[in-house]
Amino acid sequence: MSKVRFFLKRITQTVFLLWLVLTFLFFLFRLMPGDISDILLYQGADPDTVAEFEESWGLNDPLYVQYFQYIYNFILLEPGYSVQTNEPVWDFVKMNIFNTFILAAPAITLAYILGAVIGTVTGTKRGGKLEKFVPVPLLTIGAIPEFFLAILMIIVFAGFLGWFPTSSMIDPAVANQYSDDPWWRIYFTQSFAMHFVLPFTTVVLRYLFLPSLIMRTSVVEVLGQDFIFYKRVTGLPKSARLKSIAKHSSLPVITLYPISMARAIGGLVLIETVFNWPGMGYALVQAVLARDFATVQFVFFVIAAFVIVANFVIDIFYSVIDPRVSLDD
Amino acid sequence: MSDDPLLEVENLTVQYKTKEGMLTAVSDASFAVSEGEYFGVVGESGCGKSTLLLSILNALDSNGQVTNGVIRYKGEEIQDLSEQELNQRIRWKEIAYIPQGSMNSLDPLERISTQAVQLAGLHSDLNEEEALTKFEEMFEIVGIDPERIHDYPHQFSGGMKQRAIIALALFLEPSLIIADEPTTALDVIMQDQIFKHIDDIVDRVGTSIMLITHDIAVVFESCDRMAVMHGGQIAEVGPVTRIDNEPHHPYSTLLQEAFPDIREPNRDLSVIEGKPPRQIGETDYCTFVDRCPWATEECREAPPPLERAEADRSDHFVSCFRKDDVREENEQGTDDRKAPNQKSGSLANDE
Amino acid sequence: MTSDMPLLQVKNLEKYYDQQAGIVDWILRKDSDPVQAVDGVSFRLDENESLGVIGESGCGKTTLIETLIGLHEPTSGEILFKGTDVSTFDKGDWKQFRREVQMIFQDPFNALDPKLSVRETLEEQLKIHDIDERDRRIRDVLEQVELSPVDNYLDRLPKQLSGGQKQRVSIARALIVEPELILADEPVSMLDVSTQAAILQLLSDLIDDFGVSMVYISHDLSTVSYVCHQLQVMYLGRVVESGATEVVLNEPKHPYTRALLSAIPIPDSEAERERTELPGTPGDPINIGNGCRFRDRCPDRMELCDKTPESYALSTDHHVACHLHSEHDDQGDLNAVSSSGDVANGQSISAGEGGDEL
Amino acid sequence: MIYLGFISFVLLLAVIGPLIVPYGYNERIYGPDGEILFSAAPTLAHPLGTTDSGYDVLSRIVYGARPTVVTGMVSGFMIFSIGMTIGVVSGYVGGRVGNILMRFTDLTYSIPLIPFALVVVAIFGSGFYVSIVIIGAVLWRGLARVIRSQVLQIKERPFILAAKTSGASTPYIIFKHVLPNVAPMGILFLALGTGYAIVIQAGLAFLGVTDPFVPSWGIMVRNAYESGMMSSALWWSLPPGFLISITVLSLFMLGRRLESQITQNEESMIAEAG
Repeated sequence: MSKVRFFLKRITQTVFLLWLVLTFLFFLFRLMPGDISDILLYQGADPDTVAEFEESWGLNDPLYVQYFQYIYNFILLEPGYSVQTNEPVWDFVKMNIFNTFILAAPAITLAYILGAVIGTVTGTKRGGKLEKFVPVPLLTIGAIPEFFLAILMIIVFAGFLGWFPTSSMIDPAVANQYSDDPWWRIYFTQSFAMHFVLPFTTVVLRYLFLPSLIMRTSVVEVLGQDFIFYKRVTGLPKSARLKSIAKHSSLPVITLYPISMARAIGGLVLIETVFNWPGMGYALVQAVLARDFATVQFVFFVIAAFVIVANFVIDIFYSVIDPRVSLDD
Repeated sequence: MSDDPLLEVENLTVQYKTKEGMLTAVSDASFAVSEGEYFGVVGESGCGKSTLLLSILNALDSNGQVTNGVIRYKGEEIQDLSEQELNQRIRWKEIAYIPQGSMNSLDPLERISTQAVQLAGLHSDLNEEEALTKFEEMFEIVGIDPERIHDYPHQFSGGMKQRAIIALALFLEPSLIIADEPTTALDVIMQDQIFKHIDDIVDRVGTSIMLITHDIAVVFESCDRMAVMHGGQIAEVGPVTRIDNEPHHPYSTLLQEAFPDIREPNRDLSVIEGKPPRQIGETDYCTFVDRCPWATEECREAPPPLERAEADRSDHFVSCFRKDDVREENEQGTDDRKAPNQKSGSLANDE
Repeated sequence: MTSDMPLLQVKNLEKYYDQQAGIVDWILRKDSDPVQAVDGVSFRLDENESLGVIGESGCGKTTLIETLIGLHEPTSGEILFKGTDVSTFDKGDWKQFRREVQMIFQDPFNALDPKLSVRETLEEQLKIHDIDERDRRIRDVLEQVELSPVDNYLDRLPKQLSGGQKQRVSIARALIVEPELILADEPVSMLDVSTQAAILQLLSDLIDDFGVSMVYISHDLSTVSYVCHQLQVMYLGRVVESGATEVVLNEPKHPYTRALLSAIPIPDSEAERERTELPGTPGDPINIGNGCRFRDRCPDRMELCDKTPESYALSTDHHVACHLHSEHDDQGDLNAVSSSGDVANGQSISAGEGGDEL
Repeated sequence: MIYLGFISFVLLLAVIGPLIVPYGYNERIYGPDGEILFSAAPTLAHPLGTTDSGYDVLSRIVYGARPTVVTGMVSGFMIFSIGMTIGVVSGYVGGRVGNILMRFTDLTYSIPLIPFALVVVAIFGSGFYVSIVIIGAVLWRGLARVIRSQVLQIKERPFILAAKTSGASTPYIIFKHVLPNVAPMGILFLALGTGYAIVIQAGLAFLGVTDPFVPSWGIMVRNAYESGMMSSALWWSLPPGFLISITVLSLFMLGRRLESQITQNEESMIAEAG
């Protein structure tokens, strides 16, 4: 199979999946017991807002018109208005998306780098004490519910030691101070940095065990491969062999990286909630509790889209680094 | 062919650390391969031939070690050399290897030419261009289109991969090539082509070959001298014509009779009951005793020494207490072996 | 050996596989070419007779045997078992067929369910086919395959058996329902030479002493003579030569058969055998069009070879599908075995040597 | 062995716990002075103190074993039964049905679980069982994938062909030959999946989208967190969290033990099960 066909096939699949998620969401919310407008009114929403809501969603049109309007709106990133703030959803959540990124991207990256190192060290020392005992603390961290891990961090480092603030992303006072500056200015403050440490560490710890364990398994597997033995017998020095082992065994870890990143964007819900970090997960929970359906729908779609697109990226990436992939498929 | 031994193995014992104790895979093995010689090692699965090969390549698993004896290459003891010394002086420059699992021996993420250039960089003075030119020649020798040196391994069929591996073994003109069942997974026609290339190498370059195989026919056809292994012990060593025509060890005799011959499609084939034993601790008896129709109590009491098969021949050795009786019977064509000691043989050994 | 109704008759059997087509192919409207795994195979097998099917990996022999036993639907052609076309079988006929036709597999290490003991493996067959006296039958059949004392083996799991013993259990599983036909797929190719002979002997006894018929698949010509009366040599889905085992082994006529024979190592330190000159490997039987499938590797290729060769009868017991031998068909001289041999030798010196030596 | 012991202990608590506790989970505790004991530090009578609503922490923890076990069992059962069925059917039957099932499994891999649960809860209302079912309805994906690939391998092994050619029916082959050979993997995933389900359910409880009146350990952590007394009332905030962690760790370690017996690739499945 040629690269072009491989590419085409994957793009088709990805677009199809995205469409499927959109459609699923559309019908899920139409399936909801009770009428959205009624619920809103019941919740004490202003009738004007409800009318506006109905208008923007075209709730009075026939279903198929609503459906196409809905798809069209999503493509234009105009998924309606949030009932919480009366702002367009996109304006309301775009900063949350960025806040999740700034937390997830460096933390997951560090977790993967550390994990690869731990996995390689334990994998190459197969049969030794290290290999037997290192997985236990890793699994232990993996077994702690992430919200509890976050709480433990707060109790120890914010409560008892008092080194870091307990929650939110920045001191409101500091935020006010920079309110007239460009939006990115607050991310370069000491207050932000101090607030950043605990959530960041929690995410790193939480996402460390997966890459470590996979890397370890992968290293063990690669070590048993014929070609590694062959390299040894051909007189390749140890350093060169290690390089080759690392290259081969990091393949599954590298492929997991984007998917972990994408999942973290949704999975950080709990950690963001504990730390009151204004990210997507936090926004989602707030929207769910406030029955802000336009926001729920959009945020969920963005999270799902990250996973789907990450899968696509992996496939393409894999086909580039591993010459076997696109041909065998 | 000169008579200087290129490779000498003397009283070699190799053991693996296992849960049950020290597992002896090779026991007191001795033989020598001369320069330019085509030497075969024959035995069925579990006979220790792979361990023998790994210890010569100095590539035993971490739980395996040479516990006794020496391996001499060009007169120098190599069994205790450091990894670095081996890489710098011995591996590939002197001793190259053709693996059994050639299907997976090439790095799937690298072009074959890249792997060759890397070897040339490590073990020779060739620059990249010279290396590529030379590797193209090697491809020609083994019958693959030289343009395909830049392919990835997965673009090759099984037979082609095997030939590419042979090309790599030849590449830096080593003095000794160790080939481990180079044709096991291949069809008979491909097997014949592969052996044709190996024959060519011996004829043209004068490289010594040590061929490890279960196929006695291949050894009889191709090799100059051979060793027969059973249960970690060398049963018999000598010129192939001697072992073919005047085998002294019962195992050599039976193995040969078990092999079908296309020229005599209806000859009765012999059956050797059981399988080689798994040996924990020192081997202090003949490992063939449970499968041997000639065995006596004596064979259980001590390992038979590897001695001259006949007093006046210095090139044929056999390790069997009853070698003279076996020889006599074979010569007379009488067949009064007792029934194989089946019970202890087959039941004791299969786990 | 001939009776009026053969046990198994195969007429012009074809089995093609479609290659998987994805959605992109569908969009691009690309038709894929089928894999012609078995292409026009015919033979008859009488009772108490055995037929060897020989060829390299990928020649279609495994597809053939799996089609014969009903695991695949043939693309075209007929399989007649005891005179009845298997495509007309109803459920009861299939059940009967499944009892009367049994299979033995190549890989003894995977042929037995690792979770079942020897007794359970054998019992399963009897249960499926509703056969009584299970204990006696199990004991009898284990004796028959020389696994005795039986009590030592009954409760063993496959991992507690050696390769040869597993293959014996595999054979016992086939035998226990007293089949009339056994299909054996390379039953000795994965065994050590020390046990190979015993299994060959056992299979040959089944035919001679128990009246079983057998189709025996192998890539190795050196062992077929122990089991097979008749041989078929396959190349890329087609039969290129067929005949009595001795005749094919002693007077191979197709260049491919000769190459196969000449490539077999001879266990004799003094024999001088020329290495086979056959270049390359068989391709895939995809989109190979007309003509002799062996022509790209054939040392005797002629222009005529772009036409698909018919199968020519060299004698009643020896057929070859090769244009080298076609003149005699034109003359209608079906029995001119010796002269056709001469013609062949005259034309094919290099490939002929292997054959002549035998 | 410790791990198995701990799991048995939690199981036992779930069965007999409510019978042996001195106080109800929503029974207010009064001090000697007749006042409700709000957030009291541990005493002999109340070894883990009381909550800010005046409940006995130890009693609530004992009650909390039951929701945890129910979560584990219900989602474990769903993961095992759905995963095995889809894995075996898509692997063994194959063809169009198998393909559709596998695409469906791939699709569930695109579902971010906690956000998905949040959306469903937003629409259909919150509840203890709703949260468990959502988890069970998604988490089978890892098992289905692994079982399918195992079945695809087993299916090609000659002993299956042998059964087929002797006339065994497809259901017979599945039950007699396929299932026993993939069962160990299924049991491994049962252990791991149960662990994951407990963690995730606790997470949903913590987010406040499950029934707040079921006294699960997750809800207890939430209550402590919401009260803002996490750091001051350690007797209340820590034990439920540690209990969840130890239960899940025990399940993981048990799985690891099982795994080293069925495959060489220890731990990889722990990653796969999520």
